[in-house]
Amino acid sequence: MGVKGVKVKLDELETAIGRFKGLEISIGRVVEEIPEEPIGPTPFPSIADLRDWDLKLLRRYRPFYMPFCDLCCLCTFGKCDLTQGKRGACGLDMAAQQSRIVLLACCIGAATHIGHARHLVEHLIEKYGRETPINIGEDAVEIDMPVTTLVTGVKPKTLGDLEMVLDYCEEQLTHLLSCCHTGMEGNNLDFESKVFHAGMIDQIGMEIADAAQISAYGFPRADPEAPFTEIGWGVVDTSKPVILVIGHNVPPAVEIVNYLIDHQLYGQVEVAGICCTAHDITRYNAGAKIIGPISWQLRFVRSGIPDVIVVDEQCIRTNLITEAMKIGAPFIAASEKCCHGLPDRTHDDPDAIVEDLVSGKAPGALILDPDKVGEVAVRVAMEIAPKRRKSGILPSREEVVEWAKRCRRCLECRRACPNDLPIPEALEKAAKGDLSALEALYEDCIGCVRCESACPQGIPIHSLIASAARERMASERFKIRVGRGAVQDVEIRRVGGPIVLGEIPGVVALVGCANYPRGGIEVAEIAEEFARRNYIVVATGCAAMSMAMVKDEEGQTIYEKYPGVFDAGGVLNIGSCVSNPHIAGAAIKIARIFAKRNLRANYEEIADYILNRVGAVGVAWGAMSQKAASIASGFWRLGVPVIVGPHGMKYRRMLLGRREREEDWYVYDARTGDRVYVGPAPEHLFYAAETKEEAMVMIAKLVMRPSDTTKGRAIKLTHWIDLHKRFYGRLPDDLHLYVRRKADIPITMRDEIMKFLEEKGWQERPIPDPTLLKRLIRG
Amino acid sequence: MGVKGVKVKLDELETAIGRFKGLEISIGRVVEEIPEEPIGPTPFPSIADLRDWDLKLLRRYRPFYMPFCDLCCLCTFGKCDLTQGKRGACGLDMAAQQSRIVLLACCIGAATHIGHARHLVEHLIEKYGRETPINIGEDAVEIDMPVTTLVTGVKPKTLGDLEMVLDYCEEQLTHLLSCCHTGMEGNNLDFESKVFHAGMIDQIGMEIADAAQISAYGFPRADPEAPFTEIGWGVVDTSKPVILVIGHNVPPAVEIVNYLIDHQLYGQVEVAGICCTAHDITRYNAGAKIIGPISWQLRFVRSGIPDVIVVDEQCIRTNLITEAMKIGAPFIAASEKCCHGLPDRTHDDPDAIVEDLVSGKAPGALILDPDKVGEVAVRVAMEIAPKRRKSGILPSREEVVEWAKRCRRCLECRRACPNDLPIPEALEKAAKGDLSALEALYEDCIGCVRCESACPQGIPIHSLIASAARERMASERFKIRVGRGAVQDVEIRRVGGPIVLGEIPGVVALVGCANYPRGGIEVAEIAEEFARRNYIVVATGCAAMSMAMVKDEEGQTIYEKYPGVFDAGGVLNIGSCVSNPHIAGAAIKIARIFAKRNLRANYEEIADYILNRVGAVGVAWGAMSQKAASIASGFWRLGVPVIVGPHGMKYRRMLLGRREREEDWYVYDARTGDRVYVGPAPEHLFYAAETKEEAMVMIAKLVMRPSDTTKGRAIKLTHWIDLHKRFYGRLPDDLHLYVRRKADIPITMRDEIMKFLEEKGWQERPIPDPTLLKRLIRG
Amino acid sequence: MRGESWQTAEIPGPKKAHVITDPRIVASLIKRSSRPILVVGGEADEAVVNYAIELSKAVGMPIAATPSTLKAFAERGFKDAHPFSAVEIGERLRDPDWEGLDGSGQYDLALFMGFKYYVSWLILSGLKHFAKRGEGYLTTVSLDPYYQPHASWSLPNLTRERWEENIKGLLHHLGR
Amino acid sequence: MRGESWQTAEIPGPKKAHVITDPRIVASLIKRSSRPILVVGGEADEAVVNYAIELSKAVGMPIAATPSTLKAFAERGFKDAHPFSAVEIGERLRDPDWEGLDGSGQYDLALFMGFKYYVSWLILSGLKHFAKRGEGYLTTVSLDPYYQPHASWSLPNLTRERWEENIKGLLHHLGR
Ligand code: SF4
Ligand code: SF4
Ligand code: SF4
Ligand code: SF4
Ligand code: SF4
Ligand code: SF4
Ligand code: SF4
Ligand code: SF4
Repeated sequence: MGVKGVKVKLDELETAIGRFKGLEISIGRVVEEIPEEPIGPTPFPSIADLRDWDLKLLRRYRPFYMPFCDLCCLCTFGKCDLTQGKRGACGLDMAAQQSRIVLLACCIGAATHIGHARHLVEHLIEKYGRETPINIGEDAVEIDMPVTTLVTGVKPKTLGDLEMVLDYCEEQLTHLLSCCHTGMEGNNLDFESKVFHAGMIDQIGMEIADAAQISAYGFPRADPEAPFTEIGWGVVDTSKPVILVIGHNVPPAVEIVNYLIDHQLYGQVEVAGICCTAHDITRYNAGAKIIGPISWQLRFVRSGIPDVIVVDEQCIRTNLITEAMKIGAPFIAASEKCCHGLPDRTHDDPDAIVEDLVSGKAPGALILDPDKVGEVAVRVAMEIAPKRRKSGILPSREEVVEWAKRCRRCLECRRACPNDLPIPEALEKAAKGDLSALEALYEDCIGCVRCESACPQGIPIHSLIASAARERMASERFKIRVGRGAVQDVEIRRVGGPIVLGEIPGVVALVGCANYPRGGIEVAEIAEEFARRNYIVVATGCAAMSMAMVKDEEGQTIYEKYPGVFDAGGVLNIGSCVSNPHIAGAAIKIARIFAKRNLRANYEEIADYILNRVGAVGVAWGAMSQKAASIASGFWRLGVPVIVGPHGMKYRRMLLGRREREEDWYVYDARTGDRVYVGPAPEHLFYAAETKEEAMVMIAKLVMRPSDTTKGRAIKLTHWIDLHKRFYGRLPDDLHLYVRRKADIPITMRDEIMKFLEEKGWQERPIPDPTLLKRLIRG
Repeated sequence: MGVKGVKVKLDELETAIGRFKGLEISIGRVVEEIPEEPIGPTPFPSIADLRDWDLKLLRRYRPFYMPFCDLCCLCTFGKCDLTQGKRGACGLDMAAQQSRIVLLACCIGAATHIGHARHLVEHLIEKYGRETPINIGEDAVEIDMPVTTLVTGVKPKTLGDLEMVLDYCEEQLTHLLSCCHTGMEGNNLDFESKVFHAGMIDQIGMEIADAAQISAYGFPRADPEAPFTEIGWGVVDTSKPVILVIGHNVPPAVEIVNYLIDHQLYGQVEVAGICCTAHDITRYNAGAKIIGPISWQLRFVRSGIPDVIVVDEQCIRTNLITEAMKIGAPFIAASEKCCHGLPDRTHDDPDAIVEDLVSGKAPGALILDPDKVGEVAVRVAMEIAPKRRKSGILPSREEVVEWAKRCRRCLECRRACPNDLPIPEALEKAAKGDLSALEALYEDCIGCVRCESACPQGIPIHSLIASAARERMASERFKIRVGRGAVQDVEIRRVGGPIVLGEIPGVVALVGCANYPRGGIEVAEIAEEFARRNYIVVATGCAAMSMAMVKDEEGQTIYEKYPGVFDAGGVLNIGSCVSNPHIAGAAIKIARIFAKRNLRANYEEIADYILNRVGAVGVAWGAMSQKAASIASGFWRLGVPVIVGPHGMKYRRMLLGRREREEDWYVYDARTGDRVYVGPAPEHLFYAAETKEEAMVMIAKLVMRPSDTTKGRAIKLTHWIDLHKRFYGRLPDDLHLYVRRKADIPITMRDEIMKFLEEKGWQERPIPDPTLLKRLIRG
Repeated sequence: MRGESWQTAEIPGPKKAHVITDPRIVASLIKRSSRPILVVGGEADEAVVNYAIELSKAVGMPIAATPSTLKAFAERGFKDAHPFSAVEIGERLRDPDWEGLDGSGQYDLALFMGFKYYVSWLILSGLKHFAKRGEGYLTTVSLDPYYQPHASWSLPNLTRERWEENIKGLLHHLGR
Repeated sequence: MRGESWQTAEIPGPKKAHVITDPRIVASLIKRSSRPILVVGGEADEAVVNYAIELSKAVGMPIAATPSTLKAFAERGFKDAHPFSAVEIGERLRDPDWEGLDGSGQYDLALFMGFKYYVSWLILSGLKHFAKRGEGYLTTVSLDPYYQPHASWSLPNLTRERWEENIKGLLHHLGR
């Protein structure tokens, strides 16, 4: 695609402006003038430009490192033992090494989104033209790309404008990655500041990707009424040819749908997706279906249902091609990033490719042209479907029992299982014909098949679990609203006040992957709890899917029960992972629309606003990827705390406030310049909870902000205390730190709380106009 | 600097073309027309565009993986145990994981060079203007940037032109890094192909950096007569204030020299460097001095000699600031990449900074403005020097003995030492007053101080060694020619034929870091051996320094003994690490000038040419960094084999040919199209030698190429056999594979070899016009 | 397998916990400690909570408990359990300057029980590397039924029965 | 320390070499092997070369030697030493399809001696992970005086004297 891209650009240049010999062009960044708004202090910030802000955050939210390994093995001076104060051959100590690894992860994550955005923008420009307007919300959205505008100062108008912003992202990313080199940065807090920078750049990358695809493909544009589609293992009509699309970069899937439509085949072939490509293809066409999050890959492939598997990039099981071969489904790789050893057929005649795939002469093909993927995938699916046995490789009930008998109880599977699932115990029962214990593992199993790798007996454990849960899987049919994209200005206008004042108790963003400690059902429970309490619940990616996969007594999913509007008690599927910046964007737009703050290149002020006023919290209950790490860090810098599940501790460091250190919780009162104690709100910036209960109580706590009005604080306290009592059986020990004035106290609990406060020697204190930035003091 | 850069660009844009409101500009890549040369097939190649070529190489040179760890810990699905065929939670197996780690290392390495180039170009444009012409060799060089032209098809003319090439590099790098994400690439050979791509992009990054600094700063321009300067621990005049500069990005060092000159202080202050900044500051001003390679950092700092230490980026000991504090030398960090926790004083009054540093109020400062660094460093050095005790922290002889007595022979130091040095044994002697064994460790010690970290007694082992070797260190005074930069076209014209025909037996490039298994002296020995034999010896980076640090009986260093010209028996200091592309460029220019091949966007053909015809080999005896990894991979794709020292095995994989697999060594005869066996030449693409002897024999072997004329082959065989006999005591077992015709046999060994060949049943075979590319067949 | 990481891949590094071969070892660590603390995690079941209370009472040692288990402690009328989540108590135990639950300063011995394997694996790692105590480091003890290499001392991988025996033995040696 | 990596940081992973507690173990591995090979590295001194020759002769086992040591073998009139550098022999031993030194196919047992610690550490790692032999993997034995975790079997960390005793014991059990 690179060559093609370049040629196109050259042609355009030649046609548009003439022919160039020895032409000298200054290619700089064109910052478009927005007459109504001056440019802020930090346009296109480089690594150190926001370091002061970062260090402010890091002084309060101190890194707690939990090394995942005692060693560093990043260069051939190593391995170096960094245990207990030892330094590596380059002088590095363990704190710096851990923060460096976090930076590396965030760079990989950001690179993935930015690279994805680059490929997408290139493709869409080629297909729809450079002048295609950015339009993510019709007239309902004034600033299409708030993160980009906030960070860089520019306001891209067309697909073509996005390229220079990507140039900036790639440049910053290159600098950041270089900081991971041996013999570069030495201070852990400076590494952390760079982590924040990576997260911020990542947000731009994601924003570009989603803005481009919404604009060009006509995805729902900030639509609270985005249509419903189906999700679950059981939604596919197996009587039709089935194309399974997996990944994140949607063009090949779009061209599959286009080919179907163009050839009057629409409705005759099922297009079903896993991971974000599933989100995005349903945003393109709600007739497509979603199988589920990443952990559904193997169980669904092994079922034998897909006739063709098309993968683009990200979150693809890396040996999926061997699984595809086992069920006789041709495998099409559609990205240069994931070639999977396949021959490059991009420039071959589609007839020849179809023939090779259908006949089984070739197990798969690499096709780097989405249009050709569309044609080949459909044709292969239609030709192969009648011939394929769709039975897959899930063992029958009897076979399960036979396999179970082979188990020697060596425990290797359990010791390999990330969730320590009691497999040997379940097999012991299964060997006796009772599959219930095996079936019970289904919900908690993330489909990683490390157990199978570890089993010396070669028992296909995951298939056994899936088989035992076959009926349950087949009945998985749920409704999900497709990703709506951004939040409308009018919605912000309606809720901005209530959020900042605290009357809408908070915005809870459920994002990220499916590395759940105890199944996706926990995400659904969290969502339900807060929706019921009139928080605004927004979701993206795998979490948005997991939430949908539970029904209430009436058979309704959360998306059916709650409206899709950004308002108290709304439950919003925002979209895929790259839709995350719409969540950041909503927070930013509150500052813009409600508080009339300037956005352009004004990062620090807006982050300070959000940290002190916007009660938003991110929850990535199953976060596992480097992308999730960079997404989280983008939120940190912006002042939005993030909670992860227990596996998230493997990111190796938390950013924790210390509620009892009074000195950490002073802000300026922007009206007077006084330093004022505001209590530990929000208490943490990056926190891992062990249990969903702990997460829920922490969510309710972290949405409190210094600027809450007494009414708002009372509402937030009500929920926090209520949850705390329910799950922990008593009042929070640190409640007094969050009650500023008597009026903060929820009326219904007045006596109990007053008694508590008296014991603590509590006194009323002022509620300032809070900021951490001296320059914002007006008085 | 980011902000500043952007503003400048904006201003320029405003002045030059007018004022833009709502301007729409198509920013594409401007490929300048070179009338005499058409554009080749792969301009600005993307990841998969050269994959065919890569797979050709990888089928012959197969990866041998040597995992440095059984685990993968790159995401929170992990750690995953990948032992013996097990797969991680993402499906990855060990081969893919190892190649992925190599890719990650190469991405980090490439990012470092590209980021360095970006900062340098930004700075130089700001300082000297966008129109500053690229000029690396006056009239003696036609194509200033052969790698860039080869890869992209463009021929940059000015500093400003370099930016769009950097955009391309950053874009590709982003894509490559994203491939390291969980759930992306799954095939190890595809990872390896991406490794090659990273290496190729890295070469462009380095080429840009060096072209920019040569052009703007007027470094020697392809000058065989580049001046001499001094190198060694003992070259500094300690009666003067001493500024020590460390790193790779030379602007701060340049501005130190400029400040001295502008203020008539030149000659009153010593400017001495370590690592590549040392190379580059001596290229700017040969009055500056070189202390030594990276491993000299601690011993020199601990001597107490530097009055001020200025670090920019790369290869800086990450805790150097604490070492600086121990000797009371202010520490100035000059790059946003290496802030070391210091306060940002970039915008402070120099007087205030100087005052704080001289008084000791602040141990150091972060100053992100090279001009200000120049002023502050000089002023601080001059003010502080008279007050400082220069005695450092190296213990006296008596103190050494006292420390040695504290040793408990626990062996922890030795077990931590990368070179397994017999420290406890040396201390046992030292405790009795005999420091000779300690002194003997000096040469083999790479100054990593892992021993000190490990010692439970807190013995400053490295300082003890340095102290024991104090006299030897103080007498280190050698001559080195400063980096000459590129090779002239006229030199290529002279040697192109002899090299391709094999009459100049080869080009040996000694590059890379100082992670030596047995001291830098081995590099000097290798260099001497091949210079004496009339190979062309070129060197960069730490290796170029180490070579200089040995004198012959007449007290001459290798640079004094051999001419600096690119010709048989020449010994060339090319420059710093970013000068490496001049070596690649020389090989490329042989194809261009001698063979009249087109360069523009014609990568595959030129690499094929080099692989089959240009007897060049890279040796990175002390390679340790991620940069060294990416540099090596840039050479691999271009068809230049690389040998590393034994520590290089920690890069985790080799690319090894199998000489006995006949089928691997066929090429096309471009004249006839026949497939012809050419013997295993070159045998390996990436090889680690255990000993310097093994390396030397392998160098002599790997310079053989299929296109050698009989005369050329005879010469190459002479050297190989001679070295083989000298070191191994007999003829090579595989000699018959390298003799194609009787005329190949060196006359002096005719009988012995004929006898050997007869025993092997050898037969004459044709010498084709070799190529691996079918499309190059003319017949 | 006794002294190997329970989760196969959780290989620590050169410094690994001593295996507690006899509960007397723990008893004596506790007795020699001037300020011990018991940390109870979110996986604690009834038995763990009961044993924790016994342990606490045996030597007057306070408990930092993951909030979710607070209810269980309260139900048993136990007062000396203080709510800290795993990462919160980890971060505090790391800090040499933390004032402790009672304001009297840091602890010199921390015992862990009731955790998910990988959770205490990581918390203990954080403490091993960063919980400075003068010239040395905080002593940590894992009392869960699997080997925790990042602790200073750890029980080996044990069946539930053998684990209970060990804890009972420990209580016995503490005079309960 | 006997069964710990000699270089402190070279931690391998879950699968670690069995410690050779008695040279008889190695003798019986050799005797049970149908095609053993001895690999000698570039650090081999005189003693190693002599022992290697003895070992080779004891069971008629060929030697793959780093080229730099060839001279020493030749000087002792030993013919069955074949020149392969560390990485070259590693790459070949990995490949199930390699024909061997004599064209009769792969080996099922590879013994290593005379290597820099980190060199055989890495070669053995490559073999551990990739040297497939049917359903299993090549058996490797490290005979150098330090523990090599990536081997199947390794001597522990030993003093020179204890090491010589072990090698002599091995030769003895092989009937020399
Ligand atoms: S950091 Fe990861 S890969 Fe490196 S040694 Fe530790 S576990 Fe292994
Ligand atoms: S980067 Fe530093 S700590 Fe890591 S292996 Fe290299 S020298 Fe050791
Ligand atoms: S596939 Fe399921 S049961 Fe198997 S290891 Fe993974 S999570 Fe555990
Ligand atoms: S690894 Fe296999 S044999 Fe062992 S307990 Fe698990 S299922 Fe049974
Ligand atoms: S939420 Fe995570 S696992 Fe799911 S698609 Fe996004 S990145 Fe992949
Ligand atoms: S990247 Fe793959 S192999 Fe590595 S830790 Fe994650 S899931 Fe495991
Ligand atoms: S400083 Fe020298 S002696 Fe000490 S560990 Fe490093 S190389 Fe070995
Ligand atoms: S680590 Fe220290 S005490 Fe131990 S042997 Fe080495 S110098 Fe002696």
